[in-house]
Amino acid sequence: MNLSLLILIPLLTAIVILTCKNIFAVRWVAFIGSVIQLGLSCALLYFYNAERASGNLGQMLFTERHSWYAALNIEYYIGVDGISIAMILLTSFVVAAGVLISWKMETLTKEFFFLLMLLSVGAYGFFISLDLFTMFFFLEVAVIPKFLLIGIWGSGKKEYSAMKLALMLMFGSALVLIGILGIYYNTNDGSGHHTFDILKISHQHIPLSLQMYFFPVLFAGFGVFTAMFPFHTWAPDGHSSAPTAASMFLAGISMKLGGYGCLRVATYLMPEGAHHYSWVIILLATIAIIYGAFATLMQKDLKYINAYSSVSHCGFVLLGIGMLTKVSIEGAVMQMVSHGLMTALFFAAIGMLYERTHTRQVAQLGGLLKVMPFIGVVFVIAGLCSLGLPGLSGFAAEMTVFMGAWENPEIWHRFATVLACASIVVTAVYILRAAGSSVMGPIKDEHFRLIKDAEWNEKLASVLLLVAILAIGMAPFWLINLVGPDSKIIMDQLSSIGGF
Amino acid sequence: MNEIGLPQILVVSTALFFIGVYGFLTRRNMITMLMSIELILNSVNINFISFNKYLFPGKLDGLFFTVIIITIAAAEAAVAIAIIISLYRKYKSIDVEDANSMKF
Amino acid sequence: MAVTSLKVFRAAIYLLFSLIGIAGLYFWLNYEFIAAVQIVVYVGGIVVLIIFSIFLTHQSGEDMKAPTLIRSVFASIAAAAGFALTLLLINRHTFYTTSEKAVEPSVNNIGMQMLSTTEHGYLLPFEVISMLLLAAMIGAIVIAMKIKPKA
Amino acid sequence: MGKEFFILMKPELSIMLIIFFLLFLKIWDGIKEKSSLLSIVNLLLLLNFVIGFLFNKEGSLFSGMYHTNGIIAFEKNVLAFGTLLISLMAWDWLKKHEHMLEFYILLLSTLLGMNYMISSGNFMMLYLGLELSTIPLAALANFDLDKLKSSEAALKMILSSAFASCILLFGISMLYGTTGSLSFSEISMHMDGGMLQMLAFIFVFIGFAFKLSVVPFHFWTADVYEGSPIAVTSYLSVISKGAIVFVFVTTLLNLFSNMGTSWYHLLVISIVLTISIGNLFAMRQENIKRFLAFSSITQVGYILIGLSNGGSSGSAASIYFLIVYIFSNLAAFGIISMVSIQTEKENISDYNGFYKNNPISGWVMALAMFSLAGIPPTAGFFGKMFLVTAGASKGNYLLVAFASLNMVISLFYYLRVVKAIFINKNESPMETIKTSFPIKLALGVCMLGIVATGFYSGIYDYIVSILK
Amino acid sequence: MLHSKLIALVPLLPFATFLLLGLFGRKYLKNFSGILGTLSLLVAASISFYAAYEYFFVVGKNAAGVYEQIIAFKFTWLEFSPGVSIDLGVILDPISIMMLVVVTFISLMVHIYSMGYMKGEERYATYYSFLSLFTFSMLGLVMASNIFQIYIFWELVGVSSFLLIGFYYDKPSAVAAAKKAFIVTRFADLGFLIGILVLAFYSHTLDFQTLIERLTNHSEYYTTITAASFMGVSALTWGLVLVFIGGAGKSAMFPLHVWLPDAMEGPTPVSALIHAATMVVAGVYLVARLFPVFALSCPPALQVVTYVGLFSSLFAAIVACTQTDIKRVLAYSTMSQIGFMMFALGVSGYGGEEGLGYMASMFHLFTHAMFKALLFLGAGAVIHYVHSNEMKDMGGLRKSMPITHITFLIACLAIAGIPPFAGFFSKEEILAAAFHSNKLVFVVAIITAGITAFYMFRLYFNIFWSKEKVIDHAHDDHSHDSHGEGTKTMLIPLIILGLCAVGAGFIPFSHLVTSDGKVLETEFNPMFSIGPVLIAVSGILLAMFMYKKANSKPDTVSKALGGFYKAAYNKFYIDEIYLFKTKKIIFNLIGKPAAWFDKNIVDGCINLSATITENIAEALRPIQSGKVQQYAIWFFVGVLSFSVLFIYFWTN
Repeated sequence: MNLSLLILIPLLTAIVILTCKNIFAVRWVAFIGSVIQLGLSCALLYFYNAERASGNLGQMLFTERHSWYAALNIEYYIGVDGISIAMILLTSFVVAAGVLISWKMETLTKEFFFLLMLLSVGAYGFFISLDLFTMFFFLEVAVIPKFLLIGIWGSGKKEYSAMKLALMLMFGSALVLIGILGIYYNTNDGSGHHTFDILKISHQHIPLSLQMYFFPVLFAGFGVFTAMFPFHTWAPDGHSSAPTAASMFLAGISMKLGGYGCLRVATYLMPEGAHHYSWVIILLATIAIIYGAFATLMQKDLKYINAYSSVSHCGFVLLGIGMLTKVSIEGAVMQMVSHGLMTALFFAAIGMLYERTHTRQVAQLGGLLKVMPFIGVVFVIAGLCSLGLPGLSGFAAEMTVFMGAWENPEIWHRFATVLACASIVVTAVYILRAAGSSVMGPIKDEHFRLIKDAEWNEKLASVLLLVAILAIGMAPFWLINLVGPDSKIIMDQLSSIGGF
Repeated sequence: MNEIGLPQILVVSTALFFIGVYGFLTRRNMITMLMSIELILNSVNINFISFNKYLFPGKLDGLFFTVIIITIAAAEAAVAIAIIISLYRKYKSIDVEDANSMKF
Repeated sequence: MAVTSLKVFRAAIYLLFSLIGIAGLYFWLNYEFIAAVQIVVYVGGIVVLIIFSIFLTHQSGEDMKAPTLIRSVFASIAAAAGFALTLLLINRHTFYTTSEKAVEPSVNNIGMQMLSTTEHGYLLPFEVISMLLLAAMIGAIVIAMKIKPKA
Repeated sequence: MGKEFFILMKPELSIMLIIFFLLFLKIWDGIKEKSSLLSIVNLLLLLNFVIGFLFNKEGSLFSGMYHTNGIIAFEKNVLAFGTLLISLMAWDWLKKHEHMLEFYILLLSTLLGMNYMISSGNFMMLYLGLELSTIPLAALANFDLDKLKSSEAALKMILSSAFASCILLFGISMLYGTTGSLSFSEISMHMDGGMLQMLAFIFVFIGFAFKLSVVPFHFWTADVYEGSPIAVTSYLSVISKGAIVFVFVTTLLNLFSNMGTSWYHLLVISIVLTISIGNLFAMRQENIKRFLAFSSITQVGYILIGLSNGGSSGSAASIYFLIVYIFSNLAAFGIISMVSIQTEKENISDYNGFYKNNPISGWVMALAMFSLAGIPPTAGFFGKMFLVTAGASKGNYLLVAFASLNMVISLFYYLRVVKAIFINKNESPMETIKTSFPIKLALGVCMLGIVATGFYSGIYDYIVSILK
Repeated sequence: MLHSKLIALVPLLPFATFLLLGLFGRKYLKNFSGILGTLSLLVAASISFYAAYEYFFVVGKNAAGVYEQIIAFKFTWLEFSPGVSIDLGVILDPISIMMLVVVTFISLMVHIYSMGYMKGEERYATYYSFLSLFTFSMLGLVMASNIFQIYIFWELVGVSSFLLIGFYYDKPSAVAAAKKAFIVTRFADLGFLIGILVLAFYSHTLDFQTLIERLTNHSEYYTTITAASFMGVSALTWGLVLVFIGGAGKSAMFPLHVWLPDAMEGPTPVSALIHAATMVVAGVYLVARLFPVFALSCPPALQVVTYVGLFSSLFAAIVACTQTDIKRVLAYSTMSQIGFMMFALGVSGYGGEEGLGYMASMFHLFTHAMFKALLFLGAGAVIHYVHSNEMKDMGGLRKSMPITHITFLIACLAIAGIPPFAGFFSKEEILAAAFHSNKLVFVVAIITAGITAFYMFRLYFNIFWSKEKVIDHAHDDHSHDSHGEGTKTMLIPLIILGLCAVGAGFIPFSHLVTSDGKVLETEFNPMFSIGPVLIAVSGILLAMFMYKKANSKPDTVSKALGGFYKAAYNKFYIDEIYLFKTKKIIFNLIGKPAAWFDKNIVDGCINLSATITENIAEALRPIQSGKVQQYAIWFFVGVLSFSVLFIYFWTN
């Protein structure tokens, strides 16, 4: 399996899109491209499992390594483990759904799909990179398309939101850069050269005093991407202004870039730092969970609701990482995947609602289940997933986080876990409020009666995401088996230094 | 005669330098600013010559540098005056304070 | 005085005298060539140029606007500080000298060195400076030429 | 003398030949058609650029006053290439300009000056080169003859640079006084680290810092950039700055390293001041040329970070960044000149809705901005990364933090332009800009450079290899 | 041996129905959905009856005379760490078999009933798919072999309950009720979840069998969990109490009962199924499932169960006397009866004679399911006929609805505990258990039993006797106003359940369902029964006296009781307290400040940093004055300061 295809296919799609002459061609090219990505990632899953089943014990599979900037020891070095595959799958699903949901995009279609594809290049590249520099490169590739997507096709105070998002994310990546350079200059590849190679670095020991500085910097940097409190404020504004597909990408994929980075780079490479600062992470994560949930309660705009709830849900990811147990890390990964799918679905549903009713204010909506049953049902399911209903992905992920978190026996961790658990109640409150007054209840506006239900593309998009959500929710064992061994590797790294 | 050595000359040249600087900073006439520049250049010339004379007589580096500076000063003055004239045609003023159409 | 006089033309004349003074200094230091160049180029060239330009800009008789008080105070403080600093440093510095045999700064020697390419030859700077003069000339002409009225 | 002379001084000789040829053309006045004249000139420049690649050798001439080697030849080629690009981009402007040949003569003299400067082995040549590259530029700044701003820019430039060169000269004279030599190699031998020497070094540094527009010696930059013709502005911002950086890389770094740790601290202070002031001013600019002036000040700050590394990786990063910077900045200036020639509009707000009628130009501008801001996948990202990486090697992570956080601020104003082009609404967006082939060609080359330079590691590897 | 695969079919059949109807029901299966759902459930019910038969009578007891727990099926669903995993399994033991029978049977009845009741509904298919979903979840719950599996299905029944309560989603009150039900139970689930986490952490397992084994034997696990304490209470107690909170939420125990009366907004068959017979007893079932741990390892937790149950039963009974909405009366009565079951468990011990309460509780659960479902279905028929829930709109219906009347009467007698109806036997056992262990409980229980009889007959008389109301169908736009008492599909379940309510009491429960699986020999003591029966009868008579004919006696009494009546009528203002708590505290004191804080402080800081930068930039602008001399001054100042700095201060 050639992993570079994961970067090349979307790139190629993007380039072909630029050469297309009419909207029709653009759409189909984008669609076909995204379907190929979907196929690729599923194939990747299959081959990966086959490879593992055949006894390949390498930490990373399908690696590919080319020297890039030899003078600085920068390499194009890619490879996947279970965690990355989970992320890649997530990305491909969200991309395909995002393309489908934007089928009707009329203004500057070509540019829109081009940017979407560019964004997915960044995401794939980030998830498969094993070289910090390459990883950072892809991380930043994924930033600017968002700015344009929000700025050009957004709504509301889009300029402000786009700028804020771009600046805050760049702030995050600036922190990441500092951290990466700190790692770079304090490790070597065994032959005396500094290296960006994650695997080689993981066998090195970064001096403790430096970890104390670089871990928080790196973690906060990635944390910005994950909308970690208090760097989350780009999320609500950004999400609410973004066009549907961009919201889906933003919440579904790019917030996961941060989580993955926190795990793969910050925690894995600097285990002592992780131990030392785990209480801060837990504190911030708990605050994000609780406070995000309560802030959601007061939101009136559906997209804000989902955005704040994303802050809250991504708190679980950070909580899982901060708890530093194998199960909690598994939970964090699962939560990333699950939240990515779920929030994408939620945004898709909100987008479909908005497109038809031209309002996202909860107070103005009502009774939509009657006029557009499909969208209404999708909305409700997304909401139920968000509140952690068993059978949908959110439950399995959250429970894994809780179980893992509880394994950490200190009273402080317990307290945080209990608070995090408590958020499921608040989640229920706001989700039901949103669902109750927007899709249920009496029809508030007579115009709503003329609304048509979802088109085929929207249905396909929703079904795609629903299938993924159900696949995790109904049968989480495949996912946990996929990420389990690699969480264990990270955990071994963490416990190797004798923190427990 | 002997009591006038290098230090005294350096005092003169330094003084000249800072007098030139003062002039450059305060004169509002572009041409006088140019003149201040010439003063500064001259102070540098004195430096070079005196160093060459008193300290390093083995080579004529200082001397040649002085020659070059004088030449460049001429060239610079020529261009500067051309520019000033060109500006004067448009502004009808050679007050340097007036030339502030671009700022911030 | 060259920097304090309010009358441009007088300032120019003061400048002339100080330049001549410097030339005298050179004479005194036995650098006759430089002194000559100084007089020819500066006194004969630049000052004349400046005076011409003063006439050209019709400002010879008028007073320049006096510098604002704050600025002149500020500038004099700055210049004085710089002067003090530099002098201090110069005084504390002990210059070392070479004991090489002095090269006679005769016109002959200078000429030889200027056009030689061997050790201590200054042909290249000479050439470069000629380019500079050429360029400056062209630039000055282009700029200072009267703009032709466009057809 | 002899063959070696011709080979070693080839870049200078070829430029001089072109100058004389142009002089001849001017005097002969045989070719009236402007575009054919322009074609001839550009062809000559291309030739000059190509010649630069042939028969490069290492060696020195004129008793060490002139020396050259692989990296110097490469730097000269970069400058020649940049000049060619600028010349192509100035096509439309020059076609209307009556002093076209003079423009080229002056331009090439400055290029010649820079070449001498880079190759210089002692202060005399350095100073001469500096002046040769400055005085004609001041004249060039005045080349929009009927524009007031242009004269003002020229005045500001000549006065400031005269003042700066006075400071420089004073420093040189002190250096001469304390070491007894003008040659770089001999100066290093006679260092005693005294305070007067320190003063001299600082004065010399400031002389060059002025040319690089390092804060607080940058004030001329914005005004001159704004007032000058765009071709001159772009030349100022990339070529003349580049030349100074190259001088630093090839000669001055060695010289200043005599200052010991003070040199590093001096650089750090300059970096901090330059980046932050550049950023703060760039944020609020309305005129796009002025905006680019401040942005270029910031970029200089980043280059200084690379230089602060002191080793070959820093030099490599700086040279590499400069190449990228040439591409990006010239692309931006190319678009600006296109727009300004056709519409006389130079404000950022004029670019509102620009994308509507000029999609390709819009993308070019956006890419240029991204590259300047250091956003991947453009080459600017790699350039900045390498600079910062080089800067971090001394373990000064605070500096790295400062630099990378300032990238965020700079992103803000680069995005302002992108926002204007793509996002802002405009009742009457700019009409479609028509332009001639050479400009398109030059922009195309810039685009190629912006996109490919980063992915293709060969250029960087080559720089590293010739630096060793 | 049991056919385990067959057992697995029991929950899967409704699930398949749910998927089928949910996905395609609206378009393709609209008219068949009722039949389809009923048929699938019929099969499921048959299987479970068969399984019960096999379990009790074919497989029977093992050598020790105990009904063994059988894990019929197990599948690892989510493995956290070795030993700790969520398994989906089927556990078979007396109580799960009993619940299996109850759930499938009642659900079948409701399915049949709904074919008539819901006829003509626009979302008929959806209704059936939800119903199937609920049945599936409930079956999964009762057969759970893993504590987390229970939690999973616990949530699922919660959501199906939400969906069914909110079935008439265009009615704001229904939506509100659904939300309330979900959120309140969710809140309780939080306790459950944390309880699970506590128990799982110390016992290192999620499996019921292992869990119970580890926490009842004095193993190392037991030692650690009792040794660990928080706020002076051992972790085990915390865990169990938290689990019980979960159960209390679902079972509408005070003070988490507020959702239940409102949940009556749902279609009446749903109330019968979910909010009377099955889901609400899940809490009881949960305690029963973990009963060995409660009883053997943690008496304090059991005390909590007792008193919460006891208070709830009394409280609900009092409130029930004042309600006028017949479904609400039934809802409070349900709450009260579940309270009985709870405290029965609470007073019970493990094994032997001590285990009487456990047996009684399960027995009551069983009989209560029958007669309460019957009551609800009957009430449904009445509502269907009258088109109102309010007692004041009813009266004298015994003539027009004879079958309903009879069955309803049977159910009322059963709940009042009049022999020989089902309720009598089970309630008798509960009272006996209470009598043996705790006299206070006994006294309160017997009073409550009296009140129960009173309010049930108040209901009965108000509906079927009292003054005759003219049932006005004129303004009714439903097409089925000529249905009389209801379709056959509605009446058949009534009759079947009526028979059950009569006969269920004769099942020898003590031989089948006991705390330790052994036979519990109970002797029937008529002397003991006299008191309770008398009290029940007097309650009935009082109700008859007051409500048989329309008169002003009730008003007089309520006036006499004054404030107490008013408080009871308003459900002792619990709802208002909650409303205050949520609206004022959660929303205004936490939510609003959080949102405000986010918008103004956190975001404000970030915007502020931008503003500050901009302001600095603005403030610096005048430096670039456009005057070249000023530039030179700056330049020169720079020169000087650099020189001074590096020569004097920052030397090598």
